[in-house]
Amino acid sequence: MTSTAAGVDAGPLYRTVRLIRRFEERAIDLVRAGEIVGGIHPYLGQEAIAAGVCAALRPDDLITSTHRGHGHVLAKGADPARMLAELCGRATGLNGGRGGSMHAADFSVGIFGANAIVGAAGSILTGAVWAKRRLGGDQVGATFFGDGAVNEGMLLEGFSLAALWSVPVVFVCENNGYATTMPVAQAVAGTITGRAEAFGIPAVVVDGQDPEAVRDATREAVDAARAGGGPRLLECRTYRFDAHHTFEHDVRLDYRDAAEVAQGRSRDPVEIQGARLDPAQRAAIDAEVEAVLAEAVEFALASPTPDPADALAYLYASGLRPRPGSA
Amino acid sequence: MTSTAAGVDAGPLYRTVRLIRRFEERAIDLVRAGEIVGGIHPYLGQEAIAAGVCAALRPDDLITSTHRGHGHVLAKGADPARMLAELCGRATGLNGGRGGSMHAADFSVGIFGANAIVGAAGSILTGAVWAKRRLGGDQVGATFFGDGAVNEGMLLEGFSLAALWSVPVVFVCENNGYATTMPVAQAVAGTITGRAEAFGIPAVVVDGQDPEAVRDATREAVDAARAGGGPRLLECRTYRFDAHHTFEHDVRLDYRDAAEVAQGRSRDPVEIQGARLDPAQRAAIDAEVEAVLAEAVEFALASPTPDPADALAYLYASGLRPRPGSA
Amino acid sequence: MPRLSYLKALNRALGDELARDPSVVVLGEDIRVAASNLTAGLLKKYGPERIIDTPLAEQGFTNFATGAALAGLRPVIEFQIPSLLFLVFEQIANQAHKFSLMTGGQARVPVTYVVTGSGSRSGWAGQHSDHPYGLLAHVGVKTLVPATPADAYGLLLSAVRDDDPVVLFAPAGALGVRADVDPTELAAVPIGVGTLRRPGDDVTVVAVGHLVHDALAVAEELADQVSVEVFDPRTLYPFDIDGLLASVGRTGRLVVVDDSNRSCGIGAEIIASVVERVALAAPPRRVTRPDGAVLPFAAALDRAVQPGREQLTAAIQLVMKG
Amino acid sequence: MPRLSYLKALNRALGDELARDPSVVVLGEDIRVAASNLTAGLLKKYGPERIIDTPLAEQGFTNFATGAALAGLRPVIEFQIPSLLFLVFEQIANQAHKFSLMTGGQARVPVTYVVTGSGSRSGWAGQHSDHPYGLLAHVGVKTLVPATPADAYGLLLSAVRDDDPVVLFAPAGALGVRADVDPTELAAVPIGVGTLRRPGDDVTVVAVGHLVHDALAVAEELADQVSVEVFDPRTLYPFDIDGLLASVGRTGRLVVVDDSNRSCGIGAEIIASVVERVALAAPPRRVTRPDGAVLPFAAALDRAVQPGREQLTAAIQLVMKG
Ligand SMILES: Cc1ncc(C[n+]2csc(CCOP(=O)(O)OP(=O)(O)O)c2C)c(N)n1
Ligand SMILES: Cc1ncc(C[n+]2csc(CCOP(=O)(O)OP(=O)(O)O)c2C)c(N)n1
Ligand SMILES: [Mg+2]
Ligand SMILES: [Mg+2]
Repeated sequence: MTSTAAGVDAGPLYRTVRLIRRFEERAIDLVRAGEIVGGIHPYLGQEAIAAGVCAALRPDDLITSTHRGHGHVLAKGADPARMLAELCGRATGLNGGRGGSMHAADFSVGIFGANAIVGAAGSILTGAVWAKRRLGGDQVGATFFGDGAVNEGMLLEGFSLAALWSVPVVFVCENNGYATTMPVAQAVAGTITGRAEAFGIPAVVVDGQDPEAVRDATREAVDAARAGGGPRLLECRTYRFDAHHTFEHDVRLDYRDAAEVAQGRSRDPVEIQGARLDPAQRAAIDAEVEAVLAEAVEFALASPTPDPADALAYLYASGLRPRPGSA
Repeated sequence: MTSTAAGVDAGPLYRTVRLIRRFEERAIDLVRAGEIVGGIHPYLGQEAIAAGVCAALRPDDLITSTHRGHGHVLAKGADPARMLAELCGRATGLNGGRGGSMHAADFSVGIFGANAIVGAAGSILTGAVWAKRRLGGDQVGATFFGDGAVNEGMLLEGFSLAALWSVPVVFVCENNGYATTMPVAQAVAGTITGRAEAFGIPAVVVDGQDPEAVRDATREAVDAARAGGGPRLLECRTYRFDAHHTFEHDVRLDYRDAAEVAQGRSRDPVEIQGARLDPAQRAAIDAEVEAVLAEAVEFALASPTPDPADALAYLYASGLRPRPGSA
Repeated sequence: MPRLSYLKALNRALGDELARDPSVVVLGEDIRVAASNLTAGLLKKYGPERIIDTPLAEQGFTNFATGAALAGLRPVIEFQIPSLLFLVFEQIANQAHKFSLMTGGQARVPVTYVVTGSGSRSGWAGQHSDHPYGLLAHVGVKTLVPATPADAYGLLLSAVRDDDPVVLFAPAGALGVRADVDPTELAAVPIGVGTLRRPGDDVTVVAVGHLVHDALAVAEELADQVSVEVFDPRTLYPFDIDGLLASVGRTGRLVVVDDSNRSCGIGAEIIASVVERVALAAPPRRVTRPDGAVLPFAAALDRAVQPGREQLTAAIQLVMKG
Repeated sequence: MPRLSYLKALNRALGDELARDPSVVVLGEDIRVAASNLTAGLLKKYGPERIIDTPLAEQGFTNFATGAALAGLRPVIEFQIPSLLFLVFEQIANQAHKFSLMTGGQARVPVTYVVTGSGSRSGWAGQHSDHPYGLLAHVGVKTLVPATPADAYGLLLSAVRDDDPVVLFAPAGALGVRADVDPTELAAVPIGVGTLRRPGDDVTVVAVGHLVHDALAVAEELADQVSVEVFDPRTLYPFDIDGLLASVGRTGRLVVVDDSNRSCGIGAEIIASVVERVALAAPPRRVTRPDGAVLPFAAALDRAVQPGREQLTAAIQLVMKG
């Protein structure tokens, strides 16, 4: 465990993991209440990764996210209220209610979108970072994906392009042990780090439950990448505390036993980081987070839903108006 | 160089490389003569690989081939006359004139098709071998592909499935230095063997100009695979003596200099293997090959072209007759 | 008679084929635990050698299934989401579909692809809500979209037994449909044969998949104004044009309702195929998704982009006037 | 006036856009040596930073281009063969096309995809001879198929400048077309606007891509029997239905000739869009590839599967009788 002067920089990381934790819990409540349609893929248990990675990025650095993306979006600096409004399908949401949980994006803070297709975003982020540098910037990028994604050829093509063209991308694999119900040991031939190394990409295994360990590993990777060292991969070992998707709250799928889940939940990133704060500081942050989220929920639920007449607004950036489906 | 009792088993391998060499030279003549439409991707210079790999396979073992596939098809035992008829678009061709150079197949001798999509065949062959074993056989398979193909995600997915499910497949990479005009050093991040090793697949580099070296390496891989050891990869280092495709005979593309080509051509698999025979034996084989090819050319050119009325024969295995394009 | 759900019917068909033919194997993501319920109970009965969970490598395992089919098996693949067909389009359209012709009849590729829950699932948003059956029909891969439990059963049976690649779309909007079905009457439904769901005199409505039920509801609603015949093609490719012409020949009017994008969709195909052959009493109409549709997340927007009963009603009324 | 070939026109358009706009970059296989000639001379002029040879990783570099576009560049991708669009279908239809709507207008994806040599190239056989423009039109990606050098130039210009993904098909059968062109008159051709290639009174023939030239030839051949109007849509999506209706409104008869598969093809779309709006004097006709066509290798078979002048002539005669 990396040591920090307690209460000095432990606070911001704690705030982020706590914010994500409580955001997800509120979001699950809103799924149950029918305010979030379609359910969500909860990020519970993996908060240290989003928090640690984004703490090592600059505001103008870029990320892409996944179907399990709320943590990344919050950690990179999107407004929790507009994020929640997005999940509730409101016009005030980050995407105007057009994207929802799996497509939340905020280009103003470098969030180039969550992506619902496993393995797709790696090359997108690589191209985006490459372009930023072409245009004179010195941004780096981080792209999140799961242990399931490393089996997608298109992700490996992203490794290849980033390595070949020395694009400063940090590939962040969140190995939570399962792709939906598929255990990583039955799905991944070889190793995850080995897949990056095959392309000449340095790769390390990181404790994905410890926000500071993730942050420190990311810093190293980011510094190297920004200095021209090309891409890096971090395999963050973690555990998904809750369901693959909230539909599992209703339909029991039998793939992890109770002992394993209990073991997995025993290393809680919120507790790990919380223990680095003095109790008063922690309580103050907790209270502040509750206030932020209370306001976020209120904002989201009070916001208008978009007008169905505008259902195809933004379909074409050029303004082309599509022909309707009936006339 | 592996030693062989000269003239004992050097002969068959020599015959194969010589057959491929002369077949390709005749095929190029037929392209020039307008008898082969659409041109070909000559296999000249790479003959040792097809010959060596197929020498280590049983007749009922399976292969898939590539756009540069004539050598594989001949080495695996297809009839040169029917192969040439296929290239000439004749009804007597292996595929009844429906496939041509890039799709030649002969399922009766385990040739599950050349494939015109780079990187596609690896998973097809893996599935085919897996199925054969499910059905009680003990076949293994070899799938050929180039140095360009290792950048295709779908090929890497094939590595993954073969490794995961321990399918006895030999992945044969013919590294001829270029994907069309793209030099391997600019296209392949990391190494080719490393890409296999990333999935836990043992991989070796082989002298792809020496038929016996290829055969011996393949034997080892096949034996291990057949015994349940899962897939292997051979990276056969070779050099393409001629054009990427015969269109280059008309259009000069500037990507390899004369010195490099001369250097590459200096290690000729036909000469390397030929030197292992006594001159009389070699001359006898040469003469026999010429006779076979003379007959093949005659057969091909004398064969009828398929009837355009049957243009869509075989479109559906179930016999569904497609609606015509005009009526 | 027992009630049978659409999803259960698919599950039963798969189980029956696994029992009947040892060369049938099932591949897909999360099929051991039967996340979608398509494969419920099958792991226990047929074991992990035939109910095979794949890693997330759709292109790889689609080609793998093609190879297995070439070598003599009959793989069934489940895709969890419709856009995975985009991802494996090369593997289906350019490989599986083409092997038979390209090899001059040496090869057959009996693979069935099942999309359990195609179209919108409400709230799954832009990348999970497509209905790309028209793409398969265009390239000429057999394309089935059953509307009822009995057809779901019977068409999946036929798909598995067919010697060509077949895609079966199970629309999310149909998965919950239940019907009284005599189990002994469940049988294979031939590919390429449509069926009249409701007789009528004034206008033929062709409805695809779950929209068959909407079309029937609209027909009832309008019963005192107009006599609507509802034709369910069941198979989009090959399309039962003769069956449809028999209906349109009588009614002289045509409306197509289909939950896919308008341009080059199955609606266009149906209209073109009809007007090439018979003269209509009024211009035909399509009720579809808009051109190039991407489903927005917000519930009301998601619904607004899909064809519904109101638009169908309006189209029928228009055609009756025209 | 100097003669300009179609391929040279594309090359010039690309060069002009590279010169005009520093955010334009070109990605593709073998484009430095300009294997297809699309990029001839461009490496020397613009360097390897803007003329970028990719490894064989089409899905990767297509998404890479999407990312680069999101970040402010205007990538142009060359695909050497049409079936590569199958391979990257998810990346175009499900990613590039959907970003704008899904992000609520935060993002734009100005990427141009050029297929140099679509359709049959005679002898390239089953996996290299497709004409999948209908697939792009169905998902709603802007789809251009220029027929002449001036349009090749002008549409490529518009594609590169457009803020959405655009696919431009350059049919193999058109690459060699040459025309007298005043270089000073080369200009952007707007997306979505068709053009009358030949006026006529009796029947409107809509011809796509290289078939425009065949349609013109057939029209001349038939000139003393029937007055054929030839409409070149130039853009298949969005389709210039108003332009076409103006023509069909006059002639009252319609034939579509298009080198793609019949079911759910652009021919179906054109016929459906017309008959929804105007009554025809005779049943319309399509001349297309057959359903599900796979091009066989042998030259005569390859030709037999593509629509040709004979079939077009027959269709025109049929429509004139009908
Ligand atoms: C290409 C693709 N295949 C399948 C799916 C369906 N799916 C969504 S999430 C998921 C599991 C992903 O596992 P992993 O990458 O480990 O991420 P995790 O869910 O564990 O965070 C699957 C199969 C998809 N969205 N995209
Ligand atoms: C997926 C795919 N991309 C591109 C092409 C066009 N193409 C055909 S062969 C070739 C080069 C292949 O290089 P390599 O794999 O090294 O094989 P080689 O030609 O050297 O034998 C290319 C780019 C194709 N057929 N398929
Ligand atoms: Mg996971
Ligand atoms: Mg090569």
